Amino acid sequence: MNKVVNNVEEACKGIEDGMTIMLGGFGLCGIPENSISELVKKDVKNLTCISNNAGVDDFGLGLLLQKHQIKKMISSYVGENDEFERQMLSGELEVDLIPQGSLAERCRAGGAGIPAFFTPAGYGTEVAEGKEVREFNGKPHILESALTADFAIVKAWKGDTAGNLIYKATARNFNPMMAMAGKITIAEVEELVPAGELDPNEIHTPGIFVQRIFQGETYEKRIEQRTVTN
Amino acid sequence: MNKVVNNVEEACKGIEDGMTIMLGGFGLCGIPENSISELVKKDVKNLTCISNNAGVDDFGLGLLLQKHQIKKMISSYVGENDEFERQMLSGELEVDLIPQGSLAERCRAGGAGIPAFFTPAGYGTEVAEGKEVREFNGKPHILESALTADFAIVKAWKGDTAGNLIYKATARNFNPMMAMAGKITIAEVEELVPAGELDPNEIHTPGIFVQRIFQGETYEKRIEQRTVTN
Amino acid sequence: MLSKIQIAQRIAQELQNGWYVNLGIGIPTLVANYIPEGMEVEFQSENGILGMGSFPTEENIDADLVNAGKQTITALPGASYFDSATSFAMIRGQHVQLTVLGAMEVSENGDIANWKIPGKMVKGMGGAMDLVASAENIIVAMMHTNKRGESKILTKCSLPLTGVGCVKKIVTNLAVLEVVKGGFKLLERAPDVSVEDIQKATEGNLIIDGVIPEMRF
Amino acid sequence: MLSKIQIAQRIAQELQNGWYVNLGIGIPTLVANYIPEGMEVEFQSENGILGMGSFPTEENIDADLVNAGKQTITALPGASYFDSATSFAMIRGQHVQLTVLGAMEVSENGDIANWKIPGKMVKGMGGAMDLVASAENIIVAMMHTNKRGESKILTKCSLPLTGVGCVKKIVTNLAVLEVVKGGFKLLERAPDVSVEDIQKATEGNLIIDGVIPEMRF
Repeated sequence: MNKVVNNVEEACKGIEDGMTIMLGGFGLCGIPENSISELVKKDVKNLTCISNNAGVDDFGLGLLLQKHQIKKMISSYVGENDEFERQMLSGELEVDLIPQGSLAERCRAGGAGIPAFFTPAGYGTEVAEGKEVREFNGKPHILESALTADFAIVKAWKGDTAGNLIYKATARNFNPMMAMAGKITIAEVEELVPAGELDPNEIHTPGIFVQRIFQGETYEKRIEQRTVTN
Repeated sequence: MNKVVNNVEEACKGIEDGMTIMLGGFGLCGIPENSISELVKKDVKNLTCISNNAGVDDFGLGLLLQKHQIKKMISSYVGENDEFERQMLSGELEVDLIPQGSLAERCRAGGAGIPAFFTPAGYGTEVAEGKEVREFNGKPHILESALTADFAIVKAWKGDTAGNLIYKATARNFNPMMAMAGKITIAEVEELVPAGELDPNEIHTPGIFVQRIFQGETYEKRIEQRTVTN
Repeated sequence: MLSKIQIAQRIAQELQNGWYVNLGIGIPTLVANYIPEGMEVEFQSENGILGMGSFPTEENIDADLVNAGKQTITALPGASYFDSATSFAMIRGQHVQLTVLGAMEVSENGDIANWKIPGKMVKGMGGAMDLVASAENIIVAMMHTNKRGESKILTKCSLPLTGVGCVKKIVTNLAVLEVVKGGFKLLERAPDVSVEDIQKATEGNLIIDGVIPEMRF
Repeated sequence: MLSKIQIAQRIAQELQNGWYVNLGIGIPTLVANYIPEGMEVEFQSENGILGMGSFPTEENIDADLVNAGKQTITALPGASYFDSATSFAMIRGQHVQLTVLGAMEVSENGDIANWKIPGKMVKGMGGAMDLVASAENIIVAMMHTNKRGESKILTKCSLPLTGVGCVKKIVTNLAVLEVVKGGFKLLERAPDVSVEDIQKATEGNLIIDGVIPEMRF
């Protein structure tokens, strides 16, 4: 099953104004850098982006924010971005904040055909407003629904032509669940190998979840908090 | 974090009459052979066993059935076992049949703190009796609840002293979810190595889910359907 | 009348390039042997493998590598292994394009019964209920009638259901049927089987529209 | 009065052998530096690592290996990486024995507010709502009063809540408090801080039962 596309342009074909896009990554770690650049270049507008974070001013989703391409962000934490703050406070940008674990589970549910599930996270807070509350084992839970997207864009370390993916270290984060939840899932990888070269036992995202795969040209992998010991 | 116990006796300490036990495996593939033998030896009774299958007459959970140690089976498919059939038809054995995907997801939910979720599986069938039905996206779903157990017993290929597990091929099956859902999880492995020898990127079950680990003495790995090409 | 192998061959014609397919035990398993030339399809087995290959040679048998029928198998290049929750996430999440399975009965509205006969030993539904409730595209492979000659294509199922309103297409030893509003639309006849033969073997409402072509192989 | 480091040191005394621990950003992070001699605890970071080690050397920096604060880190022997759904399965499923986090306000019934100030830029709750709603054992590390000298230990939180009825213990620069029925039970005083000092800095109901010992380090 060959999922390889020639380049990032081909990978992002069909992404249009007004669509909902999921993007993997935690902070700037494990984000699909090449595809984000392509979205900037394509200049698609009015996007709803589902991503745990919103990048920084000049990298990651911040690049799309700069060009006002995002109508709505669905995230858990967005605190590293001045332009984001400006657009949010001015009302240009809609923001839907979701607890991180609920965000992860809602994406997984979307990919797994689970339309809704109960979680204790957010009970008694504004996150629970308008949501069904039910007690299980004496503890109140709220009903959360699945998230899906027109396109999911994920970034992996290694991938094969059949779309199988292996992530590296904590760059895995949201990528596997988002890969499951896209109607069309685009995977960009640091290293693309022929089917059969990856150990089937070590694959994190089976190829069935991936529709298009390509090797990214370059990866800057910018570090947000460079902390070292001496 | 050292989870190593000296042997199977120590691993199974505390398993008592009337408890609920989850056991990994699909058919005879990936079952905790050593721990099952120990349960036979311990002669604990009135067990509720959650396992996708019930073994065959003289192997796997069939060994516990022979000795009438199981009060109730929670499974998806139990068709390879004459003693099972006899006990079930005579009313000695309670049987709760659950669709395989719901069984897997209910175990995962139990381990993940999700008390209940909606699934389409079983709607309109006797599985749905007494369960809440709700429509999502025009399709009816039923509410299924989480499963947990006093002990979960899983079998892995490799494990380290910190309880991290790697399964082999399709012997993975139910083991990872059950490892999550046990109040105490016992892992038996073919090869036990020091912490640090397994690549953190290749671990299927993080050690946090495992309380006790040991290397099994021998593995028969009986094959149910030996099919070959010439 | 078709043999079991021919039923599998006819179903194989329904495959499309790039599809992931789950094959049930029995006739459905045979479909894997008749993938049209040049077509790429990948088989999922719900116990936890994508990219299932043929049976192993005697030397390559691995007890840790089996399919949903507990048969020893091999893995093709590009295969992956995963746990049961992920496997059914693929199924429930409609990532598998086609499910082929057997049935005891199918009804006019697409209900299927294939797991339980009251009074007989119940083996369990295994993954069948998840598969039928989830798949967008379900083909049933079965004999048109049971051993007593009674139709298995019914107005209403008499056996406990596995799923409701889910079957889209049926390939039997006599015919190819599509489940449509109001009944079973007859699409094709088996070689040397007449529309009347099919009508006689069908208890449910058979919709015959125009000339019914014979199946081609 | 305790320094931030001393607050972390005092919290480190609460650790138990074999615990998995999630440390929030700020003071909680410092707890990792004061694990009692001979004790084994393992740190979980909710972005997807168990067995988090110290910061890397300049040569060992890996952009793909960060903690929940987006800081570059290392992994200890026995570490594992996993996805965000599995990470919060650990948290929600109560596999993590202790969560330590900061707070803007805590109320008598254990409510916590630590994510949003109306009128100010909202950064988001990140994983805090999952952590507080799930953990069996939550310790809040914070200053007893805010910059304007107002108590953060309240009858009722004034800020939007992060979670309800979840905080069990609080370690501030002045005291160790336990959340019990009816209020905050004073367990320990910081060195050279009197019960009266603590009473003055506490808006919520402070329960003083017998002689209150001074913290020991």
